Amino acid sequence: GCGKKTSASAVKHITYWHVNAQTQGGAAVDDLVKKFNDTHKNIKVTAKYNPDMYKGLMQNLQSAQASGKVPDITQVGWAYDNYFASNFKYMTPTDAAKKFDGNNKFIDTNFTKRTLSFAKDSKGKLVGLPYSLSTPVLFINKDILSKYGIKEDSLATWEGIKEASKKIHDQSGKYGLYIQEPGDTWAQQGIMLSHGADIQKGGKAAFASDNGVGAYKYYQEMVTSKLALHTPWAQGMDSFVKGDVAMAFTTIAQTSHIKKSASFNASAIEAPHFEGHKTVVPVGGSMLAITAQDSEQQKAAWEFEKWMYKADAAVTWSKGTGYLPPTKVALESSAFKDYVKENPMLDPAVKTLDNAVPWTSFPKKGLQAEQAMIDARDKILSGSDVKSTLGTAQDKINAEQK
Amino acid sequence: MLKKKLNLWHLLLLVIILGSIFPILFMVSNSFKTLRDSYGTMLNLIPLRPTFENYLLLNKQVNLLGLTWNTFLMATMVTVGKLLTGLLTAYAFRSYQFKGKMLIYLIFVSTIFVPFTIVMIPNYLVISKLNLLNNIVGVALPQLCDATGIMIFLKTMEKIPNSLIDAAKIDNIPNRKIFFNIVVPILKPSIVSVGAIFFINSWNEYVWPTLILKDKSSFTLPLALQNYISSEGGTNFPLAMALSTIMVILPLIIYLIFQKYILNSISNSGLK
Amino acid sequence: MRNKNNKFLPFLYLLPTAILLIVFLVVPILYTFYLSFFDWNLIAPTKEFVGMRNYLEVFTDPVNQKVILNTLIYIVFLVVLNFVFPYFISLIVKFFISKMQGVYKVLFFIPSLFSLVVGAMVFTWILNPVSGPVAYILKNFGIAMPNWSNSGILAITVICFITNWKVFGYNFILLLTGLGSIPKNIIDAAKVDGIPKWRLIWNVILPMNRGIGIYVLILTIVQGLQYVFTPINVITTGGPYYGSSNMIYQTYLNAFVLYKTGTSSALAIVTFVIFLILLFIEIRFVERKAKNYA
Amino acid sequence: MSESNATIELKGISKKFKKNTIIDGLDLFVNAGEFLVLLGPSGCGKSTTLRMIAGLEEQSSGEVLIDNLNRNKMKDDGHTIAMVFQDYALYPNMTVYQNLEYALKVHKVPAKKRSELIENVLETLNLVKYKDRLPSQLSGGQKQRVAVGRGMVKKSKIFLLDEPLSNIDVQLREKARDEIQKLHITNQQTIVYVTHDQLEAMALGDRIAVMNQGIIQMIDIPENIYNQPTNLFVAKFIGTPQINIVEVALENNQLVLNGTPIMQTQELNLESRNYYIGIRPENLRCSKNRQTSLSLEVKIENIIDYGRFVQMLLVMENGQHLKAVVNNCEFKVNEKIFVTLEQTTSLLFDPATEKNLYWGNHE
Amino acid sequence: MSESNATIELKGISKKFKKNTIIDGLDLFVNAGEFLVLLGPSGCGKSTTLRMIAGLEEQSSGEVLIDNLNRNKMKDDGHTIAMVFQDYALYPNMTVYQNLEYALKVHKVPAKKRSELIENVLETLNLVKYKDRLPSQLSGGQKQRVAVGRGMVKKSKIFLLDEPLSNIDVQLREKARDEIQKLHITNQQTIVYVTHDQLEAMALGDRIAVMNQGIIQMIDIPENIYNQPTNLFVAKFIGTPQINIVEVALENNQLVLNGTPIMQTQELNLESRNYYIGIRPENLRCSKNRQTSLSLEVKIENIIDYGRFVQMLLVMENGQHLKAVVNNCEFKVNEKIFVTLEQTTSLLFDPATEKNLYWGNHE
Ligand SMILES: Nc1ncnc2c1ncn2[C@@H]1O[C@H](COP(=O)(O)OP(=O)(O)OP(=O)(O)O)[C@@H](O)[C@H]1O
Ligand SMILES: Nc1ncnc2c1ncn2[C@@H]1O[C@H](COP(=O)(O)OP(=O)(O)OP(=O)(O)O)[C@@H](O)[C@H]1O
Ligand SMILES: O=P(O)(O)OC[C@H](O)CO
Ligand SMILES: [Mg+2]
Ligand SMILES: [Mg+2]
Repeated sequence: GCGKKTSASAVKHITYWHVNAQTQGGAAVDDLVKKFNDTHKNIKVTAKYNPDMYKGLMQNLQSAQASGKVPDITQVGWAYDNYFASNFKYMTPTDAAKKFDGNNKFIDTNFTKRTLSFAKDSKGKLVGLPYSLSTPVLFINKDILSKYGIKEDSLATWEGIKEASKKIHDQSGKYGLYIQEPGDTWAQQGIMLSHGADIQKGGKAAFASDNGVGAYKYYQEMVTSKLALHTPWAQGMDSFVKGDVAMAFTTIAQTSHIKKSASFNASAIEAPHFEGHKTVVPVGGSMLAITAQDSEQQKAAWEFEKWMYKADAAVTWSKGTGYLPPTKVALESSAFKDYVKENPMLDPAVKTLDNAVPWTSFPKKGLQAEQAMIDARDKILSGSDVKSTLGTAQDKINAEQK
Repeated sequence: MLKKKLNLWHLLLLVIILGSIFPILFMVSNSFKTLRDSYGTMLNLIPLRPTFENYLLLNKQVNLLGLTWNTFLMATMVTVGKLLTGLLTAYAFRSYQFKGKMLIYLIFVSTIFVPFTIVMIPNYLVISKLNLLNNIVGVALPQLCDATGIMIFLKTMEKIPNSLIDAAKIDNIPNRKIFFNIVVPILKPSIVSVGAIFFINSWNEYVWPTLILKDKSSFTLPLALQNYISSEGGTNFPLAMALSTIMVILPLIIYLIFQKYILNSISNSGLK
Repeated sequence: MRNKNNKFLPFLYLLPTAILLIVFLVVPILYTFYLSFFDWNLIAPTKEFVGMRNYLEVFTDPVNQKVILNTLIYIVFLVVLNFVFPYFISLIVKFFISKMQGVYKVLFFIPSLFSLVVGAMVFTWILNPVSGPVAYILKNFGIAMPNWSNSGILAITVICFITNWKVFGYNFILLLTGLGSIPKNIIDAAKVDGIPKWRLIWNVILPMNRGIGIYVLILTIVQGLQYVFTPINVITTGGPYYGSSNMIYQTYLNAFVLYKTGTSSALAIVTFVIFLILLFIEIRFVERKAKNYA
Repeated sequence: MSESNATIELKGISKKFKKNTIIDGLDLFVNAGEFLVLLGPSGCGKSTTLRMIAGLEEQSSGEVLIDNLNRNKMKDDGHTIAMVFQDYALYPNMTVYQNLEYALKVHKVPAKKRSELIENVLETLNLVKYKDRLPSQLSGGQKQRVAVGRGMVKKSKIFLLDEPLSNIDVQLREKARDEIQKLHITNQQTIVYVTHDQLEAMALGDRIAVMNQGIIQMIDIPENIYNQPTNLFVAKFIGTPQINIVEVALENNQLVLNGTPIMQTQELNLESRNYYIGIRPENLRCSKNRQTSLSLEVKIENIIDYGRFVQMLLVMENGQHLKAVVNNCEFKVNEKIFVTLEQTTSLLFDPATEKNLYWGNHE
Repeated sequence: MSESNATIELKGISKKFKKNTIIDGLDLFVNAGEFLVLLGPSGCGKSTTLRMIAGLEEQSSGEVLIDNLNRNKMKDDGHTIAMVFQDYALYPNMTVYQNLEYALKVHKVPAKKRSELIENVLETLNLVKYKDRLPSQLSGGQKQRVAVGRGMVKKSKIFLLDEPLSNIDVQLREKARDEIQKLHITNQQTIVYVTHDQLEAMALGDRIAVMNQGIIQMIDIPENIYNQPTNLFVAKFIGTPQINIVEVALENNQLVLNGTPIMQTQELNLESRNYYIGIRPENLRCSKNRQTSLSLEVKIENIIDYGRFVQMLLVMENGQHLKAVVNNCEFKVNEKIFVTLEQTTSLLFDPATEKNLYWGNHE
């Protein structure tokens, strides 16, 4: 752009990387970006969709960094929090607020302490601003449940779920439960946490405790006795939607898909816990991080970011994706409240948010650590001994944390 | 006795045809169902309530024309490139004697054996240095030559009698003209069939374009498919199937037009 | 008549190909080879030299060992499904039926027009062990479909079947055309001598068609291992516990999921070496004729 | 030796490919132990006929009988018929020895007997030193001998050969021909031998069947085929240079060519109309001077000395050409000479039916 | 018409393929306007020689001169030489007309002149009605004519033809031969014509060069080639059935075959040692009764009646065979007859050098 300096320098072009496919809020992103561009003549945002979720985005970011053409603002999945922080150049929201606003007001007024804690790295530094929030919930097929006389409130505990599953399985041959099995152990961590286990303690993996082992033993037994279905995520959800599985423990982000495809009476309830423990789940979703290098670009990115957190923008986003809005204002806005009323399945997630903790992300070789936990899950579900498997995984992770 | 045996073989072949065609019918039929129906009436090959909804929605959500155009352009570039380099290389091998010919030929052939994972990262870096990210040229560039093409063309050319080239040499026809006026027309059947295969493969390409094309406006059809396969948001199967159906239209047309060539000269042209 | 620049002309013709190959193939391979001696995550400013450690890991790490074993299983399955099976069918079509050959050819080829992404998607639906059409149909007969995604070997089988769906027609045509170039009179001669067909096929036809046979066989292995990448990625992501991963997918996993470029590069190089051994076989048997061009 | 020889009979055979009728109502009987040559121009249906006898091609209608048994109902153990294919059809992956051995092995001939039979044939055909070579390592002539050997070794009742010498040069061909003849004398198989080479046909056949367009034009011993062809086609097809054909009119008991009488026909009982006279080049009597009042004056347009004989191209006054063959030539190009046609060495054809009229002697 | 004809001269040409010497020190001079036939067995180097003249193959040593100019230094505009390839080498993607036109078009012959030339050739070769067909739609004979036509249309000084008729059957071949001869008479190009067919060679050549193993054995007019071959190879290669060769000893001014004198040699000036006698089958005089004291008694082993002539296989007392050709045969198989060899029709060869000794008359 050397030719026409006057107009070119007036308009800042920034790119925004996201993971939202058409089935998952892609349209909402397009909508928001268009609105922003229409109202901000001096900034032009281009949104780029990255397939294969946060992992795919991280791959692309990796290659982009290697080639020197990074985006200006990007979504970062929680699981990549530490990895992102230690490998990429970014501007913290705190720095941005200080540099462009001169104060921290924006951050303080919009986010609760708890919410902000999700976006901190292992050293306690705020890497980005929380953008989408999710929690696991228990989706239920009310038709099946009522057919076998199962009460919803009996499903508040994992023990209750087991009993219900047994009933269903014995009488119909169908599976009682499906727990999501993606390329992470987010949901499984939620089960362990709700059994009083810790995933990490003092920067070290600690999930191989008795509580952790107990939770996994429960899970393993459900699978081996055919009460729970063990299959990749997409197939598991298909089975739930088709009515072959009565309950699905998965992210709230599946809401709109379930609503559109299920021909039974579907509903959602809060994530269960084990008897004698309370529900604790890792939060899902992503934050927005500024990766722009040039100060002008950073400024434009910050401006766009702040606009995205405006209540109606956040609610639009929420409606499009099924995620919960990240800011206090939006969460309490009447627009969102009306929305939840129309979509009662969202309600349990909103409630669970109060019991959410940051998603464990190990500071060193975090990706390998996550992989070790996935490997452990897969091994246990194929029947290997819970205690030793978890122990090995824990040792492996800790060996790399030194 | 003899007749009975024949029927049994036909039965086996029929089973294979059913096996290969059923998934396609399944795909097409589901593209005319709503999401809910596709879950509810999966086994019905003929939709109970056929709907164009998916196609209309697709048309609204993505720029079908643009996607098709991108895919077409990319596949055309790749095809033309592979054909040209293949023909030129094969012609050089066919018509000239020079030192190290066998070695060069072997190096060329061995490229078939390079797993794509080995070159993925470095090639990505080269393309981005060339400022060709988000550009279908960047997708096409590293694929402009292909050892399979070289092999097939060489083997077809070996079947052209020497005397034909000699006859032209006696008449003092320049090399360039021998190539374009005599060799290329003779190779037409293999050019068409190999070209069609190149085009179809390139049209369906997935992994490499995923790395290079990030911008929706530069997407090819298979990449757009990713919009509808999401683990998080759930896969919208009917929409994906509608897009798949649209995706196969052009390859199918090409196949139907050049079917004779393709079926008779994939290997007729060589490979032996 | 004699062209002055004759000596350079062939190299001029070879130039475009050569440049493309050097830039996009030779240099990248060398670079990958270089990377295989380092520990690096693709973006860190420094690479740590580790000597042969990455190679050691390829052969000693139990996961990698499992993946190498899987790769062998894939090879066996691919050879059976994508080579032996189409070969058998092409023999049937060529020698055991007289009518409808054209129809079979046309129809068998159609799946090759589809993208494997589409194939993988459709098949995950169709083969959903609990809720897919096949499972429902089997259930009607009282058969419970095994939950194939829980078993490495079954997952590999299903993935191989998916590539078989796409590749069968193409390989079938290749092999059939190869058989077509066998002179008819040899078959007639055998007929007059009262030689049973399968015997003739085994003793004469297969040996005669060996060139294209080996070509397709090697293509089946080399391309097959890369073809299965897409269904693995879409359906199992290598699971359960690397049960369906192969060396190609593992290379990708190490590079782009775990960002272990060193291990990934070492795996890639080892894969390449295996392929080169196959190439050597191909040269011995198929390219033999090309030798007189040396 | 073959246990006994077999007869071959084709009864009203027709063969259609799609809509083209290639052969239409063909009848043929081959005696046990006979050497029959099928002779005809390219594409006339020789191979098709042979293939029907071998059972490789199904006739569209009619019957093929082998020893009075229907070919299709026969259980062939591979011993009844042997066939040599025009283009060898050797198994390329087997050595010469293995090629000869294969059928015997498949049919479980004991190893000892097998090797005896094969060694024998290899010797007869002078192939012993090539026995371990692959077909690709043999010259054309050697391949052909292997192909014949593969047929021989079976000692079948019937031996079919489809232009087995067509790819071989003249010198080798002569030798091969002699060998095949010797073979027939010792083995006495029933042989059907296809060729388009008339010299070969004349040299080998007990009888020759001349085919054209799927019809057997004449079947007889070689002398009769050459000297008494039943029709114009046979007359023209046999003999090089070709027979001379001139159109004449019968006027006043004389055959008249363009107004010039060339032959007396007093004793014959013929209608007065137009005829064709056929006379072979070697039967034209040439002389410097007029021999009889019926001699024709011609000019020599061209003389080719082939060494053993000399061929002259003669032109008549009306511009028509005649070819003459003489052993020694005392004439020069452009010289005018006289030719005489004699009734005993000439043939008379009906222009309409093209049939030989045998000067009215037999019908 | 060609502007003027050119001479061709090969001086000490050798040709090696890798380590095989195919041609070694070949000298050949072709006169302007001459029709030279290169005759020899398969693989003897005929095509290679022709290709070196055409400049398609580089000689390993020696010089090729066209009109006294070095072939390789010549600037060829594509007009000097035309060549017809053994396997037609027609451009399969071009019609007959386009095949003839292509070279002219590339060399920018004006459209009008082009079409004139082509129409002319098409007419000469009887190809007018096929002019829009592709080669694949032509029969073998038609293709061959197009190949010749493509050579003709260039009106080059030199016309090289490599076995242009080898793929055609006897009848057609005779016709094509006549046409080529007519062509030569009108155009008077310098023609080198390769064949392995001796009849063709005799019919066409002004002179014939007989080649074997890369060496020209003899170059002369056809009559001399047949009647006075310089050596055993030429004698054997020319003539069918092959010349009879018998080994004899000169004893007391008589040639003696196995103790039986067969010829007087009084007037000759020859050493007393062993010789080969060559006598062509048609020159053996056969009779029922002994003609002279030198007649040999033989038994008839086999008689083949070829119609125009009869060939007899004779066996001498010592088991050696002779072949005789007679026009009419009054003999029977197994009959004993007498043959007489005459010096005037016999050839004498030196067994060591295999050279013709011309009865000592010329050396
Ligand atoms: N499979 C076929 N389909 C159609 N036409 C055929 C087929 N086989 C042979 N013909 C035709 O039948 C006719 C006779 O063929 P055949 O092979 O018997 O001839 P031939 O006498 O053996 O000739 P040649 O001397 O050239 O071998 C030919 O015109 C040929 O084109
Ligand atoms: N490119 C080559 N490499 C090696 N040897 C060759 C080559 N071309 C020809 N020859 C050999 O040179 C010899 C002469 O070949 P040439 O083609 O001149 O024979 P020819 O007399 O034309 O035979 P024919 O009558 O069979 O056509 C043959 O033995 C042949 O094998
Ligand atoms: O709630 P989401 O969509 O951010 O996903 C949570 C976990 O990543 C699911 O794998
Ligand atoms: Mg035939
Ligand atoms: Mg030759």
